[in-house]
Amino acid sequence: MFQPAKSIDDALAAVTDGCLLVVPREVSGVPMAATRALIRRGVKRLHLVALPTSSLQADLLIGAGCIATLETSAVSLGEFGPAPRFTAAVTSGAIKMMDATCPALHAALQAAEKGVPFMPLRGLIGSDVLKYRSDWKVIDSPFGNTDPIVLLPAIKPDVALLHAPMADCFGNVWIGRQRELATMAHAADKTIATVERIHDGNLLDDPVLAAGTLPGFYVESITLAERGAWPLPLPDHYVADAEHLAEYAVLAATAEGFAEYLERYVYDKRAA
Amino acid sequence: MFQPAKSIDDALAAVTDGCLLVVPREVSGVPMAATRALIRRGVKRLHLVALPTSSLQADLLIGAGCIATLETSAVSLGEFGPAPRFTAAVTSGAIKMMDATCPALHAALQAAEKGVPFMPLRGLIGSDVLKYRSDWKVIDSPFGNTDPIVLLPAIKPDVALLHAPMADCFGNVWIGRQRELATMAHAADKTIATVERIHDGNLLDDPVLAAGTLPGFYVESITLAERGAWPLPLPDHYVADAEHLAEYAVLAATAEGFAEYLERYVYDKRAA
Amino acid sequence: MTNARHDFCDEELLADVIARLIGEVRHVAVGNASPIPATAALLARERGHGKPYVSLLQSRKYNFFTDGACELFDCAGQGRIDVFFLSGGQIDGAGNVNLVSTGDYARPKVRFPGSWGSAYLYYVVPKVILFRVEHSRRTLVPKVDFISAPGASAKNVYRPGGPIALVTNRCLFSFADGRFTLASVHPGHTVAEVIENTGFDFDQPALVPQTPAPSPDTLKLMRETVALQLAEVYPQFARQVFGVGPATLTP
Amino acid sequence: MTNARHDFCDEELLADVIARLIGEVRHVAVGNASPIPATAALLARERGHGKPYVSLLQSRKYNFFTDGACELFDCAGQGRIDVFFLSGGQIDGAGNVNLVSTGDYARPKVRFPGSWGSAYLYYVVPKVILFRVEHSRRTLVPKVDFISAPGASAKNVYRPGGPIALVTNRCLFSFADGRFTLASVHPGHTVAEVIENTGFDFDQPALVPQTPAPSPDTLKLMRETVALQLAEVYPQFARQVFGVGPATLTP
Repeated sequence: MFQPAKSIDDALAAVTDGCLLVVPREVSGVPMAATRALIRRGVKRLHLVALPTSSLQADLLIGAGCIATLETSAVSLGEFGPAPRFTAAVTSGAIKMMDATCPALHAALQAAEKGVPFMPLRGLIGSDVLKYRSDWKVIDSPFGNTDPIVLLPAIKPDVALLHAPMADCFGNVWIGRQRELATMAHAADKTIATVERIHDGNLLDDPVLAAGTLPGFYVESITLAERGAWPLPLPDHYVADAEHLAEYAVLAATAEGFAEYLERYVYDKRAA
Repeated sequence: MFQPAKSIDDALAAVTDGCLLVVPREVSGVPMAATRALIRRGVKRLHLVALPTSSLQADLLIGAGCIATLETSAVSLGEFGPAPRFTAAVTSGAIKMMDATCPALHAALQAAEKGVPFMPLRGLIGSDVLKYRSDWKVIDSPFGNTDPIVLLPAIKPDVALLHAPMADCFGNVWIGRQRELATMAHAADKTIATVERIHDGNLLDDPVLAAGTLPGFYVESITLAERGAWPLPLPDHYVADAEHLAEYAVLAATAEGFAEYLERYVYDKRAA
Repeated sequence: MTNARHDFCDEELLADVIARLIGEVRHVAVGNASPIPATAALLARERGHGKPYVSLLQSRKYNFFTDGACELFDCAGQGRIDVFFLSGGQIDGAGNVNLVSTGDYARPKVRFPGSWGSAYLYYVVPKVILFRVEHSRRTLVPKVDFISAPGASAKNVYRPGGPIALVTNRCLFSFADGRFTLASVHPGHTVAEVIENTGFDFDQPALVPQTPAPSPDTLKLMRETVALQLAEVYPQFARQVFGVGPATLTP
Repeated sequence: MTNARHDFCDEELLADVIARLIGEVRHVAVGNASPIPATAALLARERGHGKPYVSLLQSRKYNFFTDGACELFDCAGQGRIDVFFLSGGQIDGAGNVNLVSTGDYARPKVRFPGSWGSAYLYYVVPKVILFRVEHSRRTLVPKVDFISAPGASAKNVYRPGGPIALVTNRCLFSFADGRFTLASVHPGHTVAEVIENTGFDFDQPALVPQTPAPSPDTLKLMRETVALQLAEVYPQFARQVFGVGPATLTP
């Protein structure tokens, strides 16, 4: 019933130039091997939604010129400092930035998951986050008495791209506590997953494993990618490669250094 | 940190007369032992929300005179036929019926879970379900062009009452795939759980078990109740007691027979 | 062969009719207590060599949902459920279904269980197949007393879904533009009998075809393969109709 | 002892100040890259014998969430988070925080990471403690260039939460009615220095008290118990400030 991808490049065919791509936050399983493959292929003009924030992944895609629009709540390398390519691209106006706040992105994906045109959210009123989002509306809640509330339009990604600990040969993907990965898959037209390993048997046959499983019904393709989140962490499996991230922060501080990083760690397939 | 309940009656103290109580559908773990305890205590005037439907539990509570208002999408004994006490109470006007449709109840609980005053839902327009729900509003979606959509006010239960396979001594409850039990707990002021067994250790320490766990943070009390869903099924643990349900369907067909059922299976503590 | 004895039972005929209505789709969902639609869905999947996905909501084995009770409705809202089945205590000529009550809603004559998910799924599932075995003026009425879900909606109402057909023990109606049309009469039944027992007006062609009997291959597939799958969810039905026990036993 | 050498470091003083601000609550959540607020929250929990619940969002061990990335925000929306911490590239006298950029938003001079959850949590968490170690006219400005989240809202705006205080390396400001008031100056610092280095106007009492030094018991608790818990999430910080390694090693 389910066809595993022959190669990561085949798997990523659905990520076309200009498509709306949603990816998860750093601790939820960031598909870095797939991200490097997209950069090697030279994908262009992506509208990237980082749910709700990003770190190295967004910075790499921006620096490599793959991003036209970035919709997220924050991009940072955390203890390794600001995200240099993100900062440079926003200050120079090289990308269109759609600043959000974390729960607004969750709500907008949940709207698509539920097949409704919008979701309401508290907060936001009086902030410049709202001021610069002409696509967000404020209504007077019909259940209140002059009670303004923000409505967020649904975000329906073309593709959800994620990395998870394991999948089975029926296309089921074990995501554990990272429930937003299910929301991404439900909201997106297609879902592409890379995984650390293939589980022997059907994940849905065991009630305990099933509780943390995204059904294959929602999954377009699965590709084996060991340490596929490297140099970022995969919780409960491996930690971040701090040394590498520190090196990235130094190199990416300049356009030249960033180009050198791409050569060494992205274009050189052996390191992919 | 967590105090397990001394008895099921202590555990149910939070279910006061007239409170808004939410309970799950038949396949999600219905707390029948707790329901019998409530009937023995003689709880009154409950506003019962059955998410999204009910079977024996609602019929028993209605027949025992515990319910003032019932908000649900359907009550039926399934292959054992109509729910006799529900049918009698609605046709005689003995309870206030708030007819809903399944996804509307899920959305209304999710509104409370998310701290928003309402949630939108497609469908419903032109139905008599909507016509008789003056608490539901129709607005013109600000993202459409004369696109009417229904808004459902949040349902914030005083108490969520559920039965699950296991809990640990930290108050964590393993709910598996029955995610609506988490929504109920998030939406409710207090959550009371009965469980088949106590898990040795902390459910949150194991990533696989944690994926199906409702954190103790949301849980007011836990009581051990082996076969606590009897005579209803607990998926992956035991099936429905078909013989008993058939007997119920016969007895509950008349007020006298129902009284006899209560005597035999509810008031007689040995059978509780 | 209308008056001849058949080598198939009504359930087999109806399942075959419904399987044809399902057609080429990705995902068919079947609600609780619907053994004949479940038979049809599993038959369609056998013919499609594993496609469409079939979700039997009552089953663990034939049900992939892991996100709780709302996933079915979210899935439908995403446009990921192509076919669903609804019945009704009353169904009228406009395709309105009543799952709530007869008489005055405040003081009903007869109370049914309730609307279930109909007031949502009827709007968003592209192919909703109405299924009501009892074909009588009691069930097929001029106008339902309570609209759990309407057969059609105003143009500006979001409605990608709705009814495409009504299957009864006597015939098959197709549904389009807010009206039923008699599509075929089942073997052993007549147009006159259908008119006699239908409470609402419907269109009909000059010559009403007879519902084709299930082919030998179809009967073989149902009795030898589908019956065993069905036995997990509907053991009684599988035993009564196909004379088989749970899938672990071979007939 | 303002000019005397202290037997505690700044981090210990600030954690003690914040722990007092937390007070008697049920649940304190601490965001990423906030070792001093995390120290304060764990200190408060030790003093409360296991209460309040402390959620360190960066930690697996001190984080009970199992419902994905949105659970933190849902939890806050339910009114189940009592204390949260926010910082800002800029903070102004009205309590507005700026986590986005300076200069023109379309072509910023300096770009910060972004607003994170501030545009929601600042509204719904009852006690938001602003924490910015660098106390200068660069960080504490008359008016922020971009309002990630406002310090106050109109009466009809749903706002159960907001700022209660601002803690810096020089002093503690309380916040009420849309303005900061100088509550105490840390040992080794002066009111004149605070005025000199603050870009916004604030109120102050006739006599500004000195921030009390951490008690010996508090220092003992931080150094011997809290430090070991902290080491799981902030190993570098725990080593630098308390000279301890991960919890598996005993000092």
